[in-house]
Amino acid sequence: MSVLQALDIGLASLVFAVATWTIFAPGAFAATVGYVVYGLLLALVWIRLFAVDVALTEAAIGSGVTGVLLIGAAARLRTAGTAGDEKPLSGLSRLFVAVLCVLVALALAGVVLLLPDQGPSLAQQSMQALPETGLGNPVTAVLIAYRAFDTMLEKVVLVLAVVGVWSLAADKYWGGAPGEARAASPEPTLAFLAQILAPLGILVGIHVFWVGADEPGGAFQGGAILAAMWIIVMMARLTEAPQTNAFWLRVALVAGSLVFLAAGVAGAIFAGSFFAYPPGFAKPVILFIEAFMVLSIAVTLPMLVAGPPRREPRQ
Amino acid sequence: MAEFLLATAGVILFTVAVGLVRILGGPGDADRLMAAQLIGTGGIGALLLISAATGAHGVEDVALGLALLAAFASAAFVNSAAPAEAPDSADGR
Amino acid sequence: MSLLVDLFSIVAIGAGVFFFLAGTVGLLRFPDALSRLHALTKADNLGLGLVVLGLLPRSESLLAALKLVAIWALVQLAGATAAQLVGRAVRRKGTAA
Amino acid sequence: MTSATLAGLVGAALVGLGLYGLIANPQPLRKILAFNLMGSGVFLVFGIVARKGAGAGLQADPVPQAMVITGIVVAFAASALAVALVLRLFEAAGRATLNPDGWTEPPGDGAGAE
Repeated sequence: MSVLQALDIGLASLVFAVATWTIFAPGAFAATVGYVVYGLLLALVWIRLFAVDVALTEAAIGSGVTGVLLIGAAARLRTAGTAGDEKPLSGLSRLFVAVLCVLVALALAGVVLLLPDQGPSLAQQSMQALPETGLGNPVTAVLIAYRAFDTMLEKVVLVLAVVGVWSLAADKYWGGAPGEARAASPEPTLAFLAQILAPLGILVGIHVFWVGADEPGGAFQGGAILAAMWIIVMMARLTEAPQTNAFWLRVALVAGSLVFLAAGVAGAIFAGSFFAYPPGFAKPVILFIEAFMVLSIAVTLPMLVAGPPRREPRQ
Repeated sequence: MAEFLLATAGVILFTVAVGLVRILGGPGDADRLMAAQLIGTGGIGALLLISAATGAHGVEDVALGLALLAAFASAAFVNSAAPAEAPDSADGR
Repeated sequence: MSLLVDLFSIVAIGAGVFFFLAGTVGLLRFPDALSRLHALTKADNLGLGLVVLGLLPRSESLLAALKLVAIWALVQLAGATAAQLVGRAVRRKGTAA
Repeated sequence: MTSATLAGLVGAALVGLGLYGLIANPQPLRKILAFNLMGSGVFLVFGIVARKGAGAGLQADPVPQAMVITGIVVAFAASALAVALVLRLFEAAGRATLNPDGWTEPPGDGAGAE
């Protein structure tokens, strides 16, 4: 057994152990921290699978932004579900559920083991068409060129999620800002962190977006890092969350989907089919779309974390 | 040399795992947050070592992203759990 | 030359691993949350710092080396801030945590 | 056994674990965590499919990778909506529990909840 194999087995058991902790931990907060740790470990697993783009997404969204969302919720819900409220399953039904889940896992494991060594692959086709897009990173090419329609709809899903979250607001708060009005004085340590982190993070976010054309990175990852920077600045209360009826905010939320859709329609008019990019101009068009996607993601994720409006709108 | 780098990555992950066993169980929430912090640092270290050994491309950006977000769990905890005013700052710190 | 670089890497990374170990031993042995926090920050500062130092001469380009240093600096910042925030949370609750 | 197969097996185990947590854990926040765990297990199975499709100079098939990337983002959006719903339930009913007997106030239209 080589060192690398030993490392893989160790990493896999660690991931499994932390996941088990997340499910069986005694308290909700403990479980949530377990989940954040688990997300970080997953980024390592994706590196071992040579999926660096995925690792970057997992690091930024799966562990970072999701961590803020879940830990914030767990801290707020600390007083919520006291043990007496819940009706835990009886021992027998627990056993039944456990057997069912083991069966599902075993079936899936069987499928994994039966996969052919060289599975069907679109890698060949992805690389063949890559020069036409002008890109160097095939994952970005899949996202913005080959399967552009999927990605566009996925942007729409993000907008719908924001609409869903906002619609949970009480009527009188509609259009107001999310989060409670709190004391003006920010936590000084947090403010210090945000002041140093934000400029660096914005730089890294734009860098990740820009190199995404040729190397691991791209609009999702760069946008997520920018989003995280806005989140930390809001958490440090260096800036207030914006009013949800602000025009600029709503434009920024839908800009990514709109520009994407417009590019698709333009393709139908000028290049012959929906989402066809004109030969020779593919890369500029793709970067143009991506820039607006970055903007939308950087605005959408913080709004999802901030939650529904909780203050009456100022006029 | 690659073997050495991978072995050290393994040792770091192992020590981190041992630390996790201790503090993920608490007793306090502060200990649990330390678990997130510990795995952040150890994970970045292991990540850099693994990428140096296997020659995976572009991994520095992943580590950079993780480093940027390393304090977010603690920040989110303080932000949601802190009382509205800060009685802490009154005692002259 | 390459032997020298390898030797440097081995010494620095080995020392870094030692500090990770020391941090974990501290986590296991120290009695209260604040001293455990103290042990944890050692792993942040010196452990990762020395690992990065050992990897520096192996980096492909100047930009990659700069990124390594930036990663270490960011972890320092995050570690210091998180330690402050967690320490305050512990103190606010008294000795219970 | 390759590292990809190992990751796929971990993914299968995670799906089982997450499914169990989703059914057996009564608290809604724990259910969200379990659901996310299940989702990431599915993503890992995608990861092994990508790794087995390596070719043309690539170490992994880019198409499953791109699907996982969009999947992670959509999973986050769904969790954010779910968390917002749980917090709203907490506000409206006084308790964050799916058991109506535990609610201290009847969940009204929400307009009066502070």
